[in-house]
Amino acid sequence: MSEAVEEARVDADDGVEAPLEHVVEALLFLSGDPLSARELADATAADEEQIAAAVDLLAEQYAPGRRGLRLRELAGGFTLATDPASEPAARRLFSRPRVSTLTPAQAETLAIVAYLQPISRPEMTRIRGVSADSAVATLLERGLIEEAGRSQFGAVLYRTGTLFLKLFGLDTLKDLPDVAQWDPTPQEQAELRERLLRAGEARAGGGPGGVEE
Amino acid sequence: MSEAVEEARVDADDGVEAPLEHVVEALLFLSGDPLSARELADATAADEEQIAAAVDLLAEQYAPGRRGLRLRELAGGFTLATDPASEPAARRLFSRPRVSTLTPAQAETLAIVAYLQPISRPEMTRIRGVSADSAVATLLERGLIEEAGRSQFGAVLYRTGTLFLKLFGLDTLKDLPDVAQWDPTPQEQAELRERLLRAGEARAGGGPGGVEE
Amino acid sequence: MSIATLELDLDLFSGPFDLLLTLILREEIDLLELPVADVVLAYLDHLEARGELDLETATEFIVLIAALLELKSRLMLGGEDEELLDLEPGEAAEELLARMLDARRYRSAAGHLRERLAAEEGVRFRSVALPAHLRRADVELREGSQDPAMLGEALGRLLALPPAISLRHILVPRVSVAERLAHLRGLLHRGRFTFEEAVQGADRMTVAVTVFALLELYRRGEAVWEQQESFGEISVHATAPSLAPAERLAG
Repeated sequence: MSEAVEEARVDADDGVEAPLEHVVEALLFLSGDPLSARELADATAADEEQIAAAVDLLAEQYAPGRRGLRLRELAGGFTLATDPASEPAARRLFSRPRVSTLTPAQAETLAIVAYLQPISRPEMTRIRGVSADSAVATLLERGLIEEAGRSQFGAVLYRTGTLFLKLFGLDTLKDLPDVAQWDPTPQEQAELRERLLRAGEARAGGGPGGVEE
Repeated sequence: MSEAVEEARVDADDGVEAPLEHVVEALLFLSGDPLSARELADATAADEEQIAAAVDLLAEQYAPGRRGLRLRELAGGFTLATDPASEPAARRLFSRPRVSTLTPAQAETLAIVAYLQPISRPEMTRIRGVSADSAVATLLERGLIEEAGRSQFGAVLYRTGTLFLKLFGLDTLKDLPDVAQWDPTPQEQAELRERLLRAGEARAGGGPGGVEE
Repeated sequence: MSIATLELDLDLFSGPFDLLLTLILREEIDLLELPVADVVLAYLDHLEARGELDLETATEFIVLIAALLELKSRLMLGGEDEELLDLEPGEAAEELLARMLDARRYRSAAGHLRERLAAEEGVRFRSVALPAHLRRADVELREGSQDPAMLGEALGRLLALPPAISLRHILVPRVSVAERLAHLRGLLHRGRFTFEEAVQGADRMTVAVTVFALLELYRRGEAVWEQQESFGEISVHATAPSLAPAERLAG
């Protein structure tokens, strides 16, 4: 069967035959979550090579600007999504905004979960320096993070879910840039350390702050 | 404007312009219900004549056999639906019996209900140290737990149902295993509910800024 | 609102809170001269005016005030922090640097995430329920397929008490200034006492808070203290109620 990639067709039970890319398109339309090549292959009884060819064909048909929809590769699978150009009309029709934006506290908490998952709330708080409670509650409610069991000390752990990848346009967590890229250069770090050290010594050796007479 | 039907475009707020049929396609894709020409016209700020032209164009693109989806007119509106040829694949993908596994949060919540029933949601939350709301919703939906009246304070109480017993191969609730073998502090004498609440509160207190005195 | 924009009108300073912090860090305002309590009172006034408590800003405020208090207590205890600061300056610098890097990393990552989300603005996904005949047979659960032991285990985990959390890295006030004030006033009834006596057997935080309380007594003109030599004993005694603090200072 694999020699005939371009003609891969799916036999329906009732004898109707459809090109594989049509069937893949229909499945992507029906599914709420992105579908992986493996899932598509299982459902269509095709092999992954054939699925790849069908997806390529669809990607061409749904290339930006050609239709009102786009084929996206997100959260480890393929999915159909609207072209942003239709957003104003969608907002008028559904009167529900897509995702409201994140507050700085929510974004920071989400970043910590995304990079350090699974992670508990006390750990998030330690890194942020302020409570992560209300941010965690909101992120949970919006489905951006989810529970991921408990730590050995009994604290609930959290991780990001499929919705996070979908909404942020990521295929996998590996697509997130390395956090180290935001670190200051070694030279800047050395200067910073030097300054902190001087400040500490000044304070330690600075004598009484003029309180006693 | 109506003289230029073929060039009808929708201005997005941010200046992106898309051909009307793309926007209509996106709206039909998003909507679960058929959309009337009137609704489409309102959402896109086009007139019905322009909508009719856009729909004609889409009908052609989605003519039977050309894609995996079809444009259908029903209930006084338009809708996108899958081509019947993809039906067997869709059934394979979506109707296969899934090995239903409980998430850690669901297992935990189910255990609390099983051993302490009838029990209210606030109490489950106190024992878990975090909200049990979404786990309760899923367990209810799956028929593993059910409502069992209200507490004296008016909170809904929950208990396990017959499906629960069947799933776990139990004749009665008395067949639930004795917790003693998993008890980390077997020397404690207090009642199970009492001890669970105490541990839960200790965990919740260990949260952000959570400090034991 | 962010705590940064809290408007303050103090004797020493008038303007937004974040400017005050900046000036303190640049040492253009002497923290020793700033009554931190006045800042807290200004915030409480603000809360009262608003009529609601925003937990997020409240925590932010508490953290900032705690940091200010810690800084101030270190400044005040400058000469004798051998026993009060268990971190060497080098260690402290490393610790601070590590914390700054961590905070900076995830703040930057948060900025990146916000940009990503903005770039996806207007992308919508279809979330329409499957046609009835395709719905997953979710509850098609096989009888006896689940092990009841799983439930017992889950409950056993919930019975475990969490271990005590080490707080060595955080300074948490466990004693209030009010408590220490009452303590000092009690001692003042005797007319005179040494600081050593006042903090006998107390932990590091209590010592710091006691210094605050002492400072407060001094500000109110209830007590003065003297120290004969550097690192020497500090002796505290009550002032005559008629004397204003300024005169005491001059004397």
